Amino acid sequence: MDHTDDPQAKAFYAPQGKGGLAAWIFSTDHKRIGLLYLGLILTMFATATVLGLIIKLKLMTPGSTLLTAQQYNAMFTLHGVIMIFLVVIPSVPASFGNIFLPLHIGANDVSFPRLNNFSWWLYVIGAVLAVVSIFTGNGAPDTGWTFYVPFSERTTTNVSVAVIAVFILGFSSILTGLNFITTVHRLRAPGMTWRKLPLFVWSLYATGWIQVLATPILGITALLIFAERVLLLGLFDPGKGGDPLLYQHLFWIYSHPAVYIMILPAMGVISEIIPVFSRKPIFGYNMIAFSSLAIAFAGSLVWAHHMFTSGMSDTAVLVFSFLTFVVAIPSAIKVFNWLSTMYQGSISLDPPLLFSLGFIFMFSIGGLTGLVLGSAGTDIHVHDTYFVVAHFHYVIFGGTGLGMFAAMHYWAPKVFGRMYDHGRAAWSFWLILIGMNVLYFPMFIMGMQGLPRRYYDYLPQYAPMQMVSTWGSWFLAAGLILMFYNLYQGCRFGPQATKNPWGGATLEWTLPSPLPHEAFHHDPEAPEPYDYKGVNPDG
Amino acid sequence: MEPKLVNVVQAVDNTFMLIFGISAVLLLGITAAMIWFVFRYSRKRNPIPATYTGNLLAEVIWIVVPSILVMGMFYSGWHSYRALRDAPEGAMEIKVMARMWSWDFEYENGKHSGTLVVPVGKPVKLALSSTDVLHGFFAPAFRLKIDTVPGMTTYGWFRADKPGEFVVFCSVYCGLSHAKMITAIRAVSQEDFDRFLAEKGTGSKHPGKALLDAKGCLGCHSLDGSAAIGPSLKDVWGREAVLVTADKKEKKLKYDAASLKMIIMGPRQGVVKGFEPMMPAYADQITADELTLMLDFLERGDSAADGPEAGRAVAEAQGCLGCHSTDGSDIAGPTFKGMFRKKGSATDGAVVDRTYVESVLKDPSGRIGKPSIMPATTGLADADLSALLKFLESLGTATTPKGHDMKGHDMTPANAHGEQHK
Amino acid sequence: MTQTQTTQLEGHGHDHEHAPLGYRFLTLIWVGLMLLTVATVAVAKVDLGYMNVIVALGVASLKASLVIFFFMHLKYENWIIKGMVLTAFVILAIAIGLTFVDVGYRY
Amino acid sequence: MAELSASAPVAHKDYHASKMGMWLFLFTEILLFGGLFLLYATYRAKFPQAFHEGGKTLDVFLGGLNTVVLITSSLTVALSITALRRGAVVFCQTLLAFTVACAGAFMVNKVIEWSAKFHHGLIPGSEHMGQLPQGQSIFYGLYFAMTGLHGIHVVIGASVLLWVMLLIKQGKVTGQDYVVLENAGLYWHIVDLVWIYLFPLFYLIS
Ligand code: HEA
Ligand code: HEA
Ligand code: HEC
Ligand code: CUA
Ligand SMILES: [Cu+2]
Repeated sequence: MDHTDDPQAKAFYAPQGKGGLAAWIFSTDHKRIGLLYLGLILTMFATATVLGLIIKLKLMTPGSTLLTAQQYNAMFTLHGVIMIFLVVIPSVPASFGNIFLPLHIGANDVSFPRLNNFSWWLYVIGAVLAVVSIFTGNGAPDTGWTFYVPFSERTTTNVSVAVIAVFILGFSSILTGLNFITTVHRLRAPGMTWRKLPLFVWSLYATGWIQVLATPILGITALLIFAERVLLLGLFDPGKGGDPLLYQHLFWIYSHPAVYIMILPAMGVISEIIPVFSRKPIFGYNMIAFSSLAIAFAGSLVWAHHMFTSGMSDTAVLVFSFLTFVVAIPSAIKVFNWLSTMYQGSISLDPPLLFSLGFIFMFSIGGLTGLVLGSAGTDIHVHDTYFVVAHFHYVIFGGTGLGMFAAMHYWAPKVFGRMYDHGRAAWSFWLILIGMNVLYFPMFIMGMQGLPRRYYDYLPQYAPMQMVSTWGSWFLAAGLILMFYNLYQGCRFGPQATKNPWGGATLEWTLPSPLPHEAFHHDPEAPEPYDYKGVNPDG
Repeated sequence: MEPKLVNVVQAVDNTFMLIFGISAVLLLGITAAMIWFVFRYSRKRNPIPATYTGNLLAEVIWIVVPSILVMGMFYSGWHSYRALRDAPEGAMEIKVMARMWSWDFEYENGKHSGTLVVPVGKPVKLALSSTDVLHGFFAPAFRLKIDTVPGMTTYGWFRADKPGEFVVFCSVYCGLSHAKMITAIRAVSQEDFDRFLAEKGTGSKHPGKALLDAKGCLGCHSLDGSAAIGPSLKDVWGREAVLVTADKKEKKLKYDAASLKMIIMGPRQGVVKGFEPMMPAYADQITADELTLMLDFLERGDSAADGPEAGRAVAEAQGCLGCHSTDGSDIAGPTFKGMFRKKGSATDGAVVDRTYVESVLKDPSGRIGKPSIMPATTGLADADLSALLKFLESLGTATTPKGHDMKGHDMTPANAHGEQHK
Repeated sequence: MTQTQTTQLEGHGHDHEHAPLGYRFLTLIWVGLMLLTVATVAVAKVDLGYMNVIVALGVASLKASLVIFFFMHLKYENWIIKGMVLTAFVILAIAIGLTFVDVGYRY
Repeated sequence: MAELSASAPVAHKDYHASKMGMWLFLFTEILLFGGLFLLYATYRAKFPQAFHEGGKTLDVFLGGLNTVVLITSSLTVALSITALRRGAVVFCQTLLAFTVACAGAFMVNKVIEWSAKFHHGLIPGSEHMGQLPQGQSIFYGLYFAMTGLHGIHVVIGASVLLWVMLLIKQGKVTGQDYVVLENAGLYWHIVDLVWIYLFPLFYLIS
C-alpha cells in the first residue's frame, strides 16, 4: 500500500500489487470491469462511426462512387452489427452500470464477480469473431444487421461466423443482466429498501429482465441461421414448406425488446442527472420506477410492428399496432416527469445536464416519429425507408448515445478524480446536437419521399438532401472528436475533482474521487437518493 | 358512373398529418418548457428549489391525455391501413414476380412485362411473390408497400387517378443490386392499355421493341398501322413523310437512321403533317445505345427475333442481366462478355456451350458444383435458349458485335429504368 | 403459491436450512412421474382427435410441475423465485401466443 | 423484502444469490428452447398431417425408454443432494455416478435412433430430405434441431455433474456447502424438463 496523499494513487485503477495487463483483464473488480467495457465499447463506437462516416461519404452524390455495391452492403451491415451488438446494447449497463449499480445500493461488488469478468471475456470473443468474419471466408457479411432469411442463408459471404459472434455477445449480455438482477435482490445495504433505490438501479433492474428473458431468443435465432447454412436444416426454406416470416418473428421477439435494453439504462442516467442539477427531488419517483418495469414488460408484446408489410395477417397488424401505442405511454410519463422535476428547481446548466436535455429533445423526436411507425397505415409508406433510419438514429444516437455521453460527463470526475473543461464540453455538445440534426433530419424527409434504405445508389432527386445530410456528419464528427478529446484531456490532466462536485445524494458521492479500491468498509446508511437538503456541491 | 371510391392516398396522408400535428405541438411544448425552465429556474434566479416530490393529479393527467391521443392515432392509422388492404370488388388482378434484381408482371391474358402498365382510374390488385429471396414492392406515389415472399402470395392494391409514370422501388434488402431493382408503374388510358394488352407482347423478343415500350413511345404510337396520338410506327422505315416546319413550310422527308434520330432525339425540324407537336424531346432520356436498338427494331422488325438481339431480350426478361454484365465487369455472376466457349465455373472444368448452359439454368448450384445464388430458370422455350446462346456468342469476342456500337454500355433493365426517373 | 403447510415428512422453511427432502418422498414423486409416462403413452394409442395433443401436453405439464416443484425444490423457495419462474413462463407463453395472432390467421 | 435486505453486502458465499442466479440462467435455457418450441407450434399448425406422418416413423419404445432413463436420473440427482446433506458422501457419489451413467445410456440410445434415421436417408440437407413432402422435411428438421440441442445439453449436464463429483471428492462441496451440487442438479432437471415435452411432441402425436 502506498501512503501518499495523492488520491489518484489510491484509486481503484492505480496499479496495486501485481500490476500490468493481467491485473486488469482477469480482474473481478466491478469498477475495473466497467472500465474495461467502457474502453472497448468506445473503441467499437469509434470504429463503427467511421464506417457511418464512410457510408455518408459514399451517399454524398448519386452514382457509383467510392465504394462498390458489395462493399457498401458490407459496410452498413458491419456498421449496424457493431453499433447494435457491440456498442449500444452493452453501452450504459456494462460500463457505468457495472461501476455504479453496486455502489448505488451500498455494495462492494456484484453478486458474481467472476461471472462478470467472464461476460467481459465473452464480449471480447464476440468482438474478435465479428472482426474475423470480415476478413475470412468469402468476405464481410452483407445481410444487414437483421440477417433476414432466405437471403442470409443463400449469400456466400461470411454470415456463419458473424451469427456465432452474435450468439456469444448475446450470452455476454445475459450474464450481465443475470448478475444485476441478483445483485439488486441480494446485496442491498441494510435499510436500502426498494423504494429507496436510485432510479438508475431500477432501470438496470428492468433492463436485466429483458436481457435474461429476451436474449435467449436471439441466441436460438442465431444458432438456427448457423444450422441452416452449415447443416442445411431447411427450417425456413420456402421450397421445403418453411416460412421465412417465422424467422422475422423470432428475430424481433428479441430485437424489439433489445431497443429497450438500449434506452432504459440511458433513461436511468437521465433520471439521476436531472434532479441533481435541479436540486429538487425527482418528480413522481414511483411512476418513473414503475414505468421502467412497464416498458420492460410491454416492450415484449410489440415486436411484430417491424413486420407490418411482411405479409403477416391483418389481425396481427391490428394487435401489434395497438400494443405499440400502449408501449409509448410509459416513455411519455418519463418525459413529463423529468420536465416537472426541473419546474421550480434551482437549475445549474452544467455539461451533464446539457447532454441530458439534449437527450430529451432528441429522444422526443425519435419517439414521436416512432408513433408514425407504430400506426399501421403510415408505416406501410415509410417502412424500410430512410424514415426508419432517421427514427432509430434519433432514438439510438440521440437517445442512448447522448445518455451515454451525459453519463460520461456526470461520472468522469468520480471515476477518474479529475474534472474536464466545462466550456469545451458545452461547445462539443452544441456541435453534436446540430450535427445530428443536420445529419438525420433530412433522412425523415427523404424517407417520406420514398427513398428506401440500404440503397447504395439513389435517384438524383434525393441528391440535395443527401448532400446536406453528409455535411451534418462532419459537424457531428467534429463535435465527437472535441468531446472525446476534452474528456481524455480532463481525465488525464484536469484539475483534481472534489468528492461531490455536482451535489448528488446517491451513495457514490459519499466516496472519495477517484473511487478507491474498496468502496464501503462498513454497511453505509441508505440515503434518500433525491433529497438534496444538506447535500451541496463542494468547491 | 362515378362510384364513391376511398381515396387511399388521402386516408394515409391524413394519418400522417394527424400524427405529425400532434407531435409538433408536443415537441414544441416540451422544448419550450425545457428552455424556459433552464432560464426561469436557473440557480441565479431561483436559488431555493421547491421540495415537493410529486403530484398525483398531474401524473394522472399525463397518463390519460397521451393515452387518448395515441388511441386516436391508432384508430386513424388502422383506418388508413384498411383502406390500403381492402381492394374493391372486381379489381383487375396482376401477378407480380420479384427476383434478383428485376420485376416481372403478368397480366390477366398471360402477357408479361417488366414495367407495370395499368389503365387510369381502375383499381388494380397485385398478387405478389418471389422466386428467390425477400423483396418489397414499393410504389411511393400510392403509399403502397408489400413484401414479396418466396413460397407465399401477398396482396396489395392501388388505383392510378391520373396518367403518368410512377417509380417502383424494391424496398426489402435483397443483396447486391437491391438499389437497382427499380421499375415503374405506367398509368395510361384504357384504350392504350387495351392496345398494350393486345400486342403479342411475348411474340417479339427484340429489345428495341421493349425499349419503345419502356420509354413510353407505345403510349402514343401504335405498331399495327392505326394512327393514335402519333403516327403508327408500323413500317416507318423508308416511308415518305411530310414535315411542317416552324415557318409553316412543308418539307419532304424519308425515314432513315438520320431522320428518325433527328425526330426522336432532336433538334426537330418540324411536325409530321396532321399531328400536334406533342412529342417530348428525348435527348437526355435515351442513350445512343438504346437508340441504336430501337432503330434496329424499326428497321428490321421482328425478323431479328432469333438473333442475338432477341437473346438479349430473353436475358433481360429472365433477369439474367441483373447478375451478369455484358461489359466485362462482374456483378453477382461472371460477366457474359467472353463467356461463350470459355471454361465455365463448374468444378469439372466444362466449357460453356449449349448443353452446359442448359444444365446450369436447370440447376445452377448442382451443375457448377458449389452453392450459388443463381436461381434456376425453368420453362425457357427452345427458341429462347437458342437466341440466348446466339446472344452469348455475340459477346464472345472482345470486339463489339458488328453493326451495333455498344461500347460496353450496361443495359440492365434497372439501368434502363433508372434513366427514366431523372 | 404461498401455501406453506405441507403434508410430507420433512420440515421446511423459507431459508436454506430447511431439512432435505426424504428419500422416500422423492421416490414417490418418481413413481408418480413413471405412472404419468405410462399413462401418456397409453392415451396416445387412443384416437381422441385434436384432444390427443391437449391430453399429451396436459400430462407433460403435470410431469413438469412435479419436477419443478419437488425435484427442483421450487415449492420450498421464497415467493420471489416463484414469481420469477412464473414470469419466465408467462413471457414464453406470450411469445408463442402472439405469434399465433399472425400464423393463426394465415395458415 | 425486508428479510432479503437484511443480508449484508459481504463477500462471503451467498446461498440465495447463487440459487437465484442459477434460476435466472435456467430461464435463458427455457427460452432458448422456447424459440424452437415456437417454431414447432407454428409449423405443426401449418402441417398437421405431415407431423402426424412424421411422428409415426419415430420409435415410441426408444423414446419412452429414454424418458424413463432421464426421469430416473433426475430422481437420483435429487436423491444425491439429500444424501450429501445427510452426510452419506459415498452414497451421494454413487447416485451421481448412476446419473451420469443414465446420461450415457440416453446418448447411446439417441445415437442408435439418429443413425437409424440417417440410414433411411434422413440426413439434414440430403437429397432425400429435400424430396419429402413439404411439412415432413420440416418435421425432421425440427426433430434433429430440438433433439440435437437437447443432446448437447445432456452432455453439458453430465459433464457438470462429473465436475461436481470431483469437487465432492476434493471436499470442496460438502453437506454444509452444497449449493454447487444443488445448482448442477437444477441444470440436470431442466434437461429432463425439456425432454418431458419433447417426448410427447415428437413421439406421441401420430
Ligand atoms: C433505442 C432504441 C429505440 C427506441 C427507444 C425505440 C422506440 C420506439 N420505436 Fe423504434 N426502432 C429502433 C430503435 C428504437 N425504437 C430501431 C433500431 C428500429 C429499426 C430496426 C431496423 O429495421 O433496422 C426501430 C424501428 C421501429 C419500428 C419499425 C419501423 C419499420 O421498420 O417499419 C417501429 C414501428 O412501430 C418503431 C416504433 C417505436 C415506438 C412506438 C417507440 C416508443 O418506445 C417511443 C416512445 C417515445 C415517445 C412517444 C416520445 C417521448 C414522449 C413524449 C414526447 C410525450 C408525448 C407522447 C405521447 C403523446 C405518446 N420503431
Ligand atoms: C449506436 C448506433 C448507431 C450510431 C451511433 C450510428 C451513427 C451513424 N450512422 Fe448509422 N446505423 C445504425 C446504428 C447507428 N448508426 C444501424 C443499426 C443501422 C442499420 C444497419 C442496417 O441497415 O442493417 C444504421 C444504418 C445507417 C445508414 C443507412 C444505410 C442504408 O440503409 O443504406 C446510414 C446512412 O447514412 C448511417 C449513417 C450513420 C452516420 C453518418 C452516423 C454518424 O453518427 C457517425 C458520426 C461519427 C463520426 C463521423 C465519427 C467521429 C468520431 C470519432 C472518430 C470518435 C473518436 C472516438 C474516440 C476517441 C473514442 N447509418
Ligand atoms: C441472382 C443472380 C443471377 C441471375 C438472375 C442469373 N444468374 Fe447466371 N450466374 C449467377 C452466378 C452468381 C453465377 C456463377 C456461379 C458461380 O460461379 O458461383 C452464374 C453462372 C451462370 C452461367 C455459367 C457461367 C460459368 O462461368 O460457369 C451461365 C451460363 C449463366 N449464369 C447464365 C444465366 C442466364 C442465361 C440467366 C437468366 C436466365 C442467369 N444466368 C441469371 C448469378 C445469376
Ligand atoms: Cu429486391 Cu431489394
Ligand atoms: Cu420495435
